[in-house]
Amino acid sequence: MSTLFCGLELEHPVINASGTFDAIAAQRVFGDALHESFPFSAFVSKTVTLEPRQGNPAPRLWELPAGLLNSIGLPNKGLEGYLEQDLPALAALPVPLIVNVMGFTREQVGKLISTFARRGEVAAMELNVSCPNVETGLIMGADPEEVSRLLTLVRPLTDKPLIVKLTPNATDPAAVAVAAQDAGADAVSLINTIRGMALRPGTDQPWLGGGTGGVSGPAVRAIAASQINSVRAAVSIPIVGMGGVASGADALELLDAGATLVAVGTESFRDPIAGARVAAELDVLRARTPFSGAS
Amino acid sequence: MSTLFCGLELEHPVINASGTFDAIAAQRVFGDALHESFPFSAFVSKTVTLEPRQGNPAPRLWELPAGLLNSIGLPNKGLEGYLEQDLPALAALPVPLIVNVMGFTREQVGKLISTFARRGEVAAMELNVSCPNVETGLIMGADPEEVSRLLTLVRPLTDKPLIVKLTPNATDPAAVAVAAQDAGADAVSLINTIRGMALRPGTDQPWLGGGTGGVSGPAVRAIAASQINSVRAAVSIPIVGMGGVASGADALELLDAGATLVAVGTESFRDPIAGARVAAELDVLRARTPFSGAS
Amino acid sequence: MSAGAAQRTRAPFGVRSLRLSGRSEHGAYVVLRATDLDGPPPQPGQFYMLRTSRHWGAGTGERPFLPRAFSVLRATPGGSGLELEFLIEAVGPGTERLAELHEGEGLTVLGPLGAGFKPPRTGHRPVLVGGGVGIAPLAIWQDELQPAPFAAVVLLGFRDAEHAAGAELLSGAQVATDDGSVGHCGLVTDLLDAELDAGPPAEVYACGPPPMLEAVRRLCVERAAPAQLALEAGMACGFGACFGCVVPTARGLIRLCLEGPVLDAGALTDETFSVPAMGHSG
Amino acid sequence: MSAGAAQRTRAPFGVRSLRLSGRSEHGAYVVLRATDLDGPPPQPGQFYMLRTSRHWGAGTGERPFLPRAFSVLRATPGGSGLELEFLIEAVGPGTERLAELHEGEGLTVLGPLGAGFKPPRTGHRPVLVGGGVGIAPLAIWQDELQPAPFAAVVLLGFRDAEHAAGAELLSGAQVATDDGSVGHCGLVTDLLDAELDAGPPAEVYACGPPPMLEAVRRLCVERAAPAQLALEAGMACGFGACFGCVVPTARGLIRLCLEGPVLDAGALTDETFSVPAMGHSG
Ligand SMILES: Cc1cc2nc3c(=O)[nH]c(=O)nc-3n(C[C@H](O)[C@H](O)[C@H](O)COP(=O)(O)OP(=O)(O)OC[C@H]3O[C@@H](n4cnc5c(N)ncnc54)[C@H](O)[C@@H]3O)c2cc1C
Ligand SMILES: Cc1cc2nc3c(=O)[nH]c(=O)nc-3n(C[C@H](O)[C@H](O)[C@H](O)COP(=O)(O)OP(=O)(O)OC[C@H]3O[C@@H](n4cnc5c(N)ncnc54)[C@H](O)[C@@H]3O)c2cc1C
Ligand SMILES: Cc1cc2nc3c(=O)[nH]c(=O)nc-3n(C[C@H](O)[C@H](O)[C@H](O)COP(=O)(O)O)c2cc1C
Ligand SMILES: Cc1cc2nc3c(=O)[nH]c(=O)nc-3n(C[C@H](O)[C@H](O)[C@H](O)COP(=O)(O)O)c2cc1C
Ligand code: FES
Ligand code: FES
Repeated sequence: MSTLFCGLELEHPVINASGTFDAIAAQRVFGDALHESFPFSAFVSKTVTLEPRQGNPAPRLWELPAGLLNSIGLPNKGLEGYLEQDLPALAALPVPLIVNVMGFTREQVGKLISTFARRGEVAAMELNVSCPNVETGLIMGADPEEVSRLLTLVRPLTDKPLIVKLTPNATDPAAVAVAAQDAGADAVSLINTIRGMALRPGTDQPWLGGGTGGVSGPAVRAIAASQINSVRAAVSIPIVGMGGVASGADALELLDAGATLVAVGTESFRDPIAGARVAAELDVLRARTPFSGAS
Repeated sequence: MSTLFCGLELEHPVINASGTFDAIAAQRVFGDALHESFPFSAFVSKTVTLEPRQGNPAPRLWELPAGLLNSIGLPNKGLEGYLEQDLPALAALPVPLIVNVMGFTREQVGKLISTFARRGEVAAMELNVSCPNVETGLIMGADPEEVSRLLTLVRPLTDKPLIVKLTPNATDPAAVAVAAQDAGADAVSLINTIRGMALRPGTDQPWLGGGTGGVSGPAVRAIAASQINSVRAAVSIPIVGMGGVASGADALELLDAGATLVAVGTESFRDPIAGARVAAELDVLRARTPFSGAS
Repeated sequence: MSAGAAQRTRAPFGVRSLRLSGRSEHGAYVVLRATDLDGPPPQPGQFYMLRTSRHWGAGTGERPFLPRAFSVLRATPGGSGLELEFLIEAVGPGTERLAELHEGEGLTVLGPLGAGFKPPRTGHRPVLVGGGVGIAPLAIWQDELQPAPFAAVVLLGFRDAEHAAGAELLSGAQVATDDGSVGHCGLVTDLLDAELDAGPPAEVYACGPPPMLEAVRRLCVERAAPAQLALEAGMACGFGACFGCVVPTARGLIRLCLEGPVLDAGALTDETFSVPAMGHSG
Repeated sequence: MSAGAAQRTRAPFGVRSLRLSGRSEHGAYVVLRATDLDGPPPQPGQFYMLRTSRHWGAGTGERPFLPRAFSVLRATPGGSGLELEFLIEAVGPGTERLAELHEGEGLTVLGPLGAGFKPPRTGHRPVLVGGGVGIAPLAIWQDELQPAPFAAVVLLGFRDAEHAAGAELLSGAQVATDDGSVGHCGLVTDLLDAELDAGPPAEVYACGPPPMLEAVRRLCVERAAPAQLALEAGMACGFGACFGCVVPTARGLIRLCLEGPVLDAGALTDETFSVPAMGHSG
């Protein structure tokens, strides 16, 4: 079931969703078993920004029916910290590394992209223009022109595959995908979390320290399938599909909707080896319906 | 717990979501009990269009984790048929009647509004600019200027309260709400269903006869709460909050997020008297936290 | 009131939780029995929306969420109320959950719903044709049909012997199986074909998978035999609220939960059974 | 390796489904016992993410969905594997579902996770302070602490007698209840206050609701007594993946599932316990 994605040969079509698996932490908790049976065919880092970020105040989580609302707020060590502390460990993973980056200005994004462009450890980059927790993410990713301007600036800075991660909180994600493709993106990924909110029971105050948050998990899968399908109809570059994938059947649905790879996010919280299970189930399903979701 | 909404005195703050309860059919099935313990404090009709509509081909339903995907496609008898066959029966209900209308052009909407403006049986009108199953619905409701132009034309046609039902499939529902308020809407209601899709398992073909559909139920509640909250921050007119309300606690959350009334949709499918249960649970909760969600 | 009114018993308004008073297995099928203290006796062919009172959800694919439609298999007055029986074939998360329910646990029901079978025309002998789990409404119908002037003929088709075990729920059934393991090797419509040739005019009552119903419909049109077919469609509510359960008929799309599930074959068209269906097994 | 490494047993990679081998009630609490065939022995203070192997969901508010964190109450080698015990107080849909699990049913676990208690410094006598369901990690810790040179002092606080029944899970506990129905009428920190005055220097181990932990922290700072506190935070994953379980400390926000749940009181600040919490009862 090996899959070709933007020139990368991956062992199977299941990767992780950015920000939902910390391979370094997992190694502390699970030891060598993590490397021995790494669940994903590529590893996507949590979003890296130029400067270090603490992230949002607690509480950051609220459980939903078949889903999760989070306002993590992109905590990370910043570019320097990532290069020094994280990159060496992540480069040692048995799969290609995709670094997810985000900037608050086009120049910041440029700096991040050009830095990782020079790192042999990095196989590809994912550009987060869609995080609903941070002002810019929402605005850039919802507007085709913003995305176009951004890509025009940063595309020339690297030969590595550049994946643009779309926000679902837009009237027309397909239009944004077209803008990304036209400005040279190698692939798009979707969906990021959908803007949501929970109130502290019996009050009119938000539960989350960050105020609003993003919804993920099985609750959003049909929305993801619809957006993937409409993006598929609009662009020819590959799609990384995500949003609520918890089984091989779910993965197959997103592949059939038009994705080339699927990413597992929230389901990894319920089981760290969910990615491997999804890939195995997918393998079985595809053997049964050989015409479906061929890559 | 009586509630004042746009000059209507309602017995409690729980009404039905348009298109999720057919009071005429329910009377055939449940008989007089329907009137004796009518679950809602006002009744909202399913969307009426100028011409009769068959609706979308089957299948029209797909079950989701904690939700439902539908592509009903607004079947209805058209204005004439509604006036002749439905209005007399709905006028006999023990609660005020709110007619939900939708047009494919501004003139059609005008015709619908001006017709119902003259009917004493009708307490208020809800303007559906948000149905994701029909081309126009999506486009009108996602664009503040479209909504503004539409309201400018139809607002003068009636003195009755006019509620604009917003689509969640927009980058900025609050901007659309502001446009509606500025053009004279008496209230806004949200959320309509969120665009979603399911594939026929093992194929790349849509399951639904209508292709894509709309997601409703508990799966969308946090998204509804967030949109209600941001609309609340942007406008001063009352809000009818809906999306995944299945309990008094859910209703309270949407009220606390900024709604004056809540509507129950999908939960009525699981139990036709869900509306009454939600109202009763809400009553108990409000007695416990008296400061919360005061109307 | 319309002609079908007699076949419609009105449902209490709102769901009620019944206690499961019995559970038995019949080959591939499970029969659930529950005591209905408040509900009226249903008409044969009517159905109920069912769910377990607890843990309805969190199965495969994080489903079920909505209740599921089931024909009443039998309804008999018991000591403390009506004993309702349902026949369940586990084909997905909802039926799997129902099939594992234990005696004493709660079954949440809404119903009786829809319109059931009409009595046979004078001079017509009832021929009951069932496929797979579609035998359910025929059992209660056989109970209610008068033995005179004609005893009902019962023709049932199943996939294999495991499913054919369900035939014991009706009396005097002729059985066909796809694999020939029990009775006639072939389709139940083969039996119907022969039966239509024998004796006085037949009125056919059928329930089963769409291809079987379509074959029955064509056969009955050919032979000018009246037929009442109990159909299926995906349902969210069961009481006309969602407009989700439509089937194409000569009168256009109709809500099956309201106008059916039993429909006159004459009201159906070539398209009726072309809709992707619930996937009943034969 | 860091100083805390010894207090961290690594977890097998991936969840495993254990068979529930026992269930008992202790007043307001339920103890679940499950046989762990594959897992290593946990360190006292470590925790597991638990869910029922079936029907995890569809409770109040269509929850639970994510697994829930539970301190290990006890871990004893049994005939066929490790016997893990957990103490459950039913406070919401997840704990309610766990508390109703029956012997023989499946309990899906991930763990052991996090870092547990460090042994007392030389010359310090261990004083264990528990509030409500927070007594759980203290039971296994009492088992493992050497009786010499100092037997552990155990001080437990509960809301009322029904909850105080949990005190039987540790030995020789002094009890305080809010309503005075058992033991001292008042807070467990009253008992701690007195205890800190008595005898050789104490090293305090505490677990309980945030206000109790905050009071313990302040008291120990005042008296310069070292203290290790087992905290709680809402957790989605338990293994550092979601960044959701952060608590404010002197080092900034840290992931409690990874750096805790046991933290040195000295690492905490006035803000640590100001976060809206899981709502443990005392
Ligand atoms: C009037 C009526 C009477 C009936 N009587 C009986 C009876 O007496 N006994 C009996 O066993 N059954 C009966 N059925 C059928 C029964 O309702 C279905 O088998 C049941 O709803 C299946 O639910 P499930 O969760 O087990 O499987 P699902 O997976 O929900 O349904 C199985 C089929 O539905 C489709 N499907 C798959 N996934 C989805 C999804 N996410 N959303 C929607 N559809 C999906 C597929 O076609 C699949 O094959 C009756 C149906 C009707 C309408
Ligand atoms: C390391 C650790 C060890 C623990 N050890 C134990 C133990 O040994 N025994 C024990 O009984 N408990 C223990 N807990 C607490 C236990 O994990 C919680 O009681 C449990 O998660 C509650 O889940 P619930 O579904 O029952 O209730 P929930 O309703 O999920 O949680 C109860 C509280 O969470 C908040 N809440 C309400 N709704 C939501 C929502 N939708 N999403 C998020 N939060 C919500 C509220 O503050 C509520 O009071 C431990 C927790 C941690 C972190
Ligand atoms: C706790 C959490 C943290 C996330 N952090 C990031 C992030 O840092 N960068 C990013 O691009 N997406 C982030 N996401 C979004 C996921 O990558 C993914 O797009 C989304 O969760 C949908 O997939 P899922 O339903 O499988 O979780 C995060 C999601 C969750 C739930
Ligand atoms: C089956 C179905 C039919 C609907 N039909 C209409 C409609 O005719 N007009 C309309 O404005 N909204 C319609 N809606 C949207 C609902 O009114 C409501 O906005 C939405 O379902 C969210 O509420 P819920 O989660 O409580 O169902 C429909 C929803 C469903 C599920
Ligand atoms: S099932 Fe809802 S209208 Fe028939
Ligand atoms: S619970 Fe997910 S990082 Fe701690």
